[in-house]
Amino acid sequence: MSRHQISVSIDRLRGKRADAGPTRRMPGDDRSCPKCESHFRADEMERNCYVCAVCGYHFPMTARQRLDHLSGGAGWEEIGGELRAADPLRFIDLQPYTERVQAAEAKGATEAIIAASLEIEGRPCVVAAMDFAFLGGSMGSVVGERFARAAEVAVAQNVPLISITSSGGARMQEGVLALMQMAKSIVALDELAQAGLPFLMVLAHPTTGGVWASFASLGDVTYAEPGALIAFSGPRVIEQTTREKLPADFGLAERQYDHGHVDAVVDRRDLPRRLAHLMMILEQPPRDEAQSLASQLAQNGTERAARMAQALPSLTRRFRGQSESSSAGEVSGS
Amino acid sequence: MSRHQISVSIDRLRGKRADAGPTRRMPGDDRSCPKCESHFRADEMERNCYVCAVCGYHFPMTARQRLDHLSGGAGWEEIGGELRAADPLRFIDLQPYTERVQAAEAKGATEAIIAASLEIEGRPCVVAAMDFAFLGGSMGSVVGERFARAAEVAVAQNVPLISITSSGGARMQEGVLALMQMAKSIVALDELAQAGLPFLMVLAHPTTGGVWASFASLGDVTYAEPGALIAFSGPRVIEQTTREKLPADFGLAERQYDHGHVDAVVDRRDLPRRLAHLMMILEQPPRDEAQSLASQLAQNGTERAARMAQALPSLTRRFRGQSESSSAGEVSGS
Amino acid sequence: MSVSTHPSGRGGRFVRRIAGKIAGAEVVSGDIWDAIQLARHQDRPYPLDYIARLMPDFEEIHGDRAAGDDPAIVAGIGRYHGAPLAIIGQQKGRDAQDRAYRNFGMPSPEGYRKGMRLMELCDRLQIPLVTLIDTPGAFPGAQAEEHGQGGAIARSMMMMLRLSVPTVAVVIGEGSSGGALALGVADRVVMLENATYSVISPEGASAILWRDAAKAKLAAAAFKPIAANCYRWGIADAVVPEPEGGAHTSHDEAARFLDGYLLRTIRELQAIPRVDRNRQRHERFRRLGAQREA
Amino acid sequence: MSVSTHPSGRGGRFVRRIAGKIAGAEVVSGDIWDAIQLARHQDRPYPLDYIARLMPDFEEIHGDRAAGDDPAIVAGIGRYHGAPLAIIGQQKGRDAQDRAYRNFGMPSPEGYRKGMRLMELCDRLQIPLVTLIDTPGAFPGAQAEEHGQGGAIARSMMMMLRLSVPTVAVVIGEGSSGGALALGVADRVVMLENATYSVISPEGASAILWRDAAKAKLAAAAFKPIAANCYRWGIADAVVPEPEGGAHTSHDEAARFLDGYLLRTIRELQAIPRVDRNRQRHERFRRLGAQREA
Ligand SMILES: [Zn+2]
Ligand SMILES: [Zn+2]
Repeated sequence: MSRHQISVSIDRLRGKRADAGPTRRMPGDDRSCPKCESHFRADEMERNCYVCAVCGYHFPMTARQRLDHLSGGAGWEEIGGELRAADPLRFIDLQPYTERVQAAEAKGATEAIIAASLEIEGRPCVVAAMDFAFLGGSMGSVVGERFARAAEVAVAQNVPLISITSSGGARMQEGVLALMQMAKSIVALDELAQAGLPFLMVLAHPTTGGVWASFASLGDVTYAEPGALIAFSGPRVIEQTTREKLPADFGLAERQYDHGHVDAVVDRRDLPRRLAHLMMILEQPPRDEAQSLASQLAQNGTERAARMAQALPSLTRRFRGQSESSSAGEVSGS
Repeated sequence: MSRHQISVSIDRLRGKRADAGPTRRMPGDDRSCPKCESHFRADEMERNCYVCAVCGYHFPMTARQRLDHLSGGAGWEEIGGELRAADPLRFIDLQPYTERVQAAEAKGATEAIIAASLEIEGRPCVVAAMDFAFLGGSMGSVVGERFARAAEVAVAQNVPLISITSSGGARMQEGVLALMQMAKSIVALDELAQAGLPFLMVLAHPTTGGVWASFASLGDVTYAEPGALIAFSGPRVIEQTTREKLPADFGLAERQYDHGHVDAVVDRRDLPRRLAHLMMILEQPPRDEAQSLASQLAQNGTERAARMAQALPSLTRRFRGQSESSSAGEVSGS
Repeated sequence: MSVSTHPSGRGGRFVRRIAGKIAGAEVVSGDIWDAIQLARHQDRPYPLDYIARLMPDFEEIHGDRAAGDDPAIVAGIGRYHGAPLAIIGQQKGRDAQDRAYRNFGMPSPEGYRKGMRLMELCDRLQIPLVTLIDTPGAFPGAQAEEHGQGGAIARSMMMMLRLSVPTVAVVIGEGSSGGALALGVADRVVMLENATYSVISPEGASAILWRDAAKAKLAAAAFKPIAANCYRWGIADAVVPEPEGGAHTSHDEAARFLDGYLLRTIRELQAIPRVDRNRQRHERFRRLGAQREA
Repeated sequence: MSVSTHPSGRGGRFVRRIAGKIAGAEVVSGDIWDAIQLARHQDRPYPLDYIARLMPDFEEIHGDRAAGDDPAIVAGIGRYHGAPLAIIGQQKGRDAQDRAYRNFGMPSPEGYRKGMRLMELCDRLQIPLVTLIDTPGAFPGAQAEEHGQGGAIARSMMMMLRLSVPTVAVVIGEGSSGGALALGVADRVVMLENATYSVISPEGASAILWRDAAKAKLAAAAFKPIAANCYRWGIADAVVPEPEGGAHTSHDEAARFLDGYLLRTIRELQAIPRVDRNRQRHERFRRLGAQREA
């Protein structure tokens, strides 16, 4: 009975070592495994979802790579892609914030999160994927706004919301406005919850600070990638503050599973299948819409039903079908 | 900054040692303190609420003594007093259950709980007090039924419910029907909660097993008497099962406070004042009843409001006054 | 397949098959001890055995988001006849290692809190809940106490009572003490033919009431905790048949019987308006007990 | 007394008194450092100081019913102008011993869970909630992490967002990081005149952004986390005046100013139908942020 549900590098177990390519270490090369020093060609990396084929180490991925991977290359429709970072505090530390943003944008990404509508193995959903390469995946106003819009599109399209996080926390250069994005993400998740739609989380390395202390820890089901650091305060801060000596695996996904904070540690190569499977399980069977609305009215009587009534004509209700079959008579009969 | 909010034997601190009477130990005498061996006259015991005036040890109290104490001798109106134990399993262990019940009843109590309407320092409430002297304060069908009726009277009279527990757990001689009293007590508390009425708990020695695992651990505010054992499994069972060596204060009120399960350890002599104070704080200001009902309807729309509408004419609404001042327009406006 | 139901009295051949048992069980104490042995049979199907057969598409959740994950409780969501269904069950182990890992099916507060996490999800996503009860009791351990074993059981009952979705509790093995009832406050409570439901294990009662750990058989005869009795007392709404000889003889057949009962019952419950269903759930537990008037 | 309010613009003499500050604060970095020192002044009133003055009849609750009681968070119910009011606050210590006991106002998950216990009570008994924010941040400790610091903060925010009663969050000292915001998702968020509200403490930012722990003043000037700025950014709905020289000069006067604001605001909020109030609360936090379009 295995305690950890980790699927590690089955390729290697099956003797596919040949697939792993030469094992020369090439320093500074982002295709060299920092764990076992194997080196891979770019096409090998992409084919293996940026997982080391030898030791299972999970390399960082950009948000675009995430969306390409989950959609199986079938494309995705971006949400809030026009949003860009502002500089509300005219913030300067060792470098002006605007310059940091320009430098990050120059590398091709538009922000530390990309949200998109897409299908994972044929199941429609909205995905908000973070990108550690963009200013440490920090959550500023654009991250909060894109996340909120992602949730709103999920409600409008009546599909689950999935998020993959990789973030050092709040974006300090936007000051307290960055902090407020935590609350904004909570508001968005409450709208999703009121619509009865699932929120599935994937915690990638690292998920820390304000991201972990807001939407990332509120998944209905929460997966983590192997070896991902998951923490509110990082190990270094804790050691400096409390002078505690922490174990080597402190805050890592496998240990967070032991402490009850993660439902499963899932190999990245299994993510599309696992997420599609979860969505399949959670999908409500189709129901008669009027009956469903009557049931909703009877249950809550207030804002939720009113919002539903407005939104009704445009929705497919795939996920909002009630498992109830109560009649309209319930409204007056109670 | 004291960690424990215990008021211990202030009489003694004030030098009232003379009040304590002779300190000869009289073995087997229930007026001899098992902790410090002081002995008291019956009138001294009653005057000091069955607390040792020397060391603060809390002697057991019967349910009637509890009700007399809380009501300040002003009397109380019993609820469900006509209920008596049945023997649904025709249960026999070393002695038939009916004989055990008869022996317990012969000592003057009618069951292991007495429920009553009364006033504590002028504040009306319903109190359900348990009695360890009656079959170890075990919870059988009568305890469950009286507790449920107590909650229902509290709802009907629109007053808080208070319970003082002293119990070894479920009454085994009533088998699985005794177990079900745990669920029954939960149902009763949910009715109370739906009526927006407070539930205040006082944990006396001992509160264990099924009583601790049901209503006793669901107080809105929970006091414990000093030295009370509070546990689901008692220390002996734990030591036998796990071969753990437990600390001497395991499960005691003061330690349960440290572990977050008790709001305050309160000297019995302070209970009337503390409970009345809590009720005073929690009392809702009077409101216009129709307006309150409209607000309720707008909020829930369903069973709670319907029940309120039925019950409305007979209630004083002391505790149900809404802190809202919304208008009837809310009903249709939502 | 068919089951005996209470109080509507529906059911087919099984009602006839166990009718004699229901009428006469109380006097045959040997039968009771046999049932207890069957309820604890080491090859008896456990929650994961039923889940594998009822819901091949199942996703287990782990952890209470506060202190840990309790392997004595399994919880998750699966695809059941074309719709989502949530299950919380007490899981014993089959071999020595697994038994220790599962803590002999004795849950800790972390386990009940994992269950409550799933209940909250059920409420929000409108997913019916089935609980599978099989435990000698909640774990009597120092840390379990300090993490609030009593409060966890009480809150689990309260949350089940309040759920807005249909709920079914099935005693599949031994249901002992508050540790079992924590998962038992459902719209329908049903027992497998050889399951038991009791305020305490016979061994526990023996040690306490007879002051002799060896009097478990006497205690069992006194408690009479078998399904037929619980059905008569109104504790169980139905008795679900097991394969001849007991559920351990065929996990597949046992699962088929349970499947038939669950499918019909969940649909019945879904047809009841929520407000009525919750009122009936309240009333069901409000009326249980036996007392007389002086 | 009067306060400056946002966005309705009501308020009396105080708006005039701090009007200059609100307009000019951004450029005067020395003022910012002064405000930070005032926000952290060791004689500044802490929650229990306000509670003693606003609600002589107050009952503190203790414990999260799972793991312990966190002295860095005080929570309880009191009698406020003839009605019940609940308060959750972050409590620093004044002397060395008390500071250690209160863990310097840095809450653990147990503290946030104690707060959530009180929120649940507020919801059920229809009691308005006021939070008093004053923390350098949530405690960065190994056990706090393992007990779910991140999730506790997130759930505290969610529960506040969903509360059916009026809620007011008051930053009374330093409000730093998610540890502060955990208690900040309220109908009205207000700051005392010399309070600060920031994504991180100046010292923390200094170490991370300037890679030099001694650049806290620079960091403070960059963050500009003072009340006047937060008001302009829409983070704070109002600024409550302090006694001349700072709240530490007169706890009584500071409490009187707060009293005036709270009493009026709670009554205002109670006049709003619940559904509207909750929608406004959603919208308030939904719109915060600053971004441009490409
Ligand atoms: Zn490698
Ligand atoms: Zn004594």
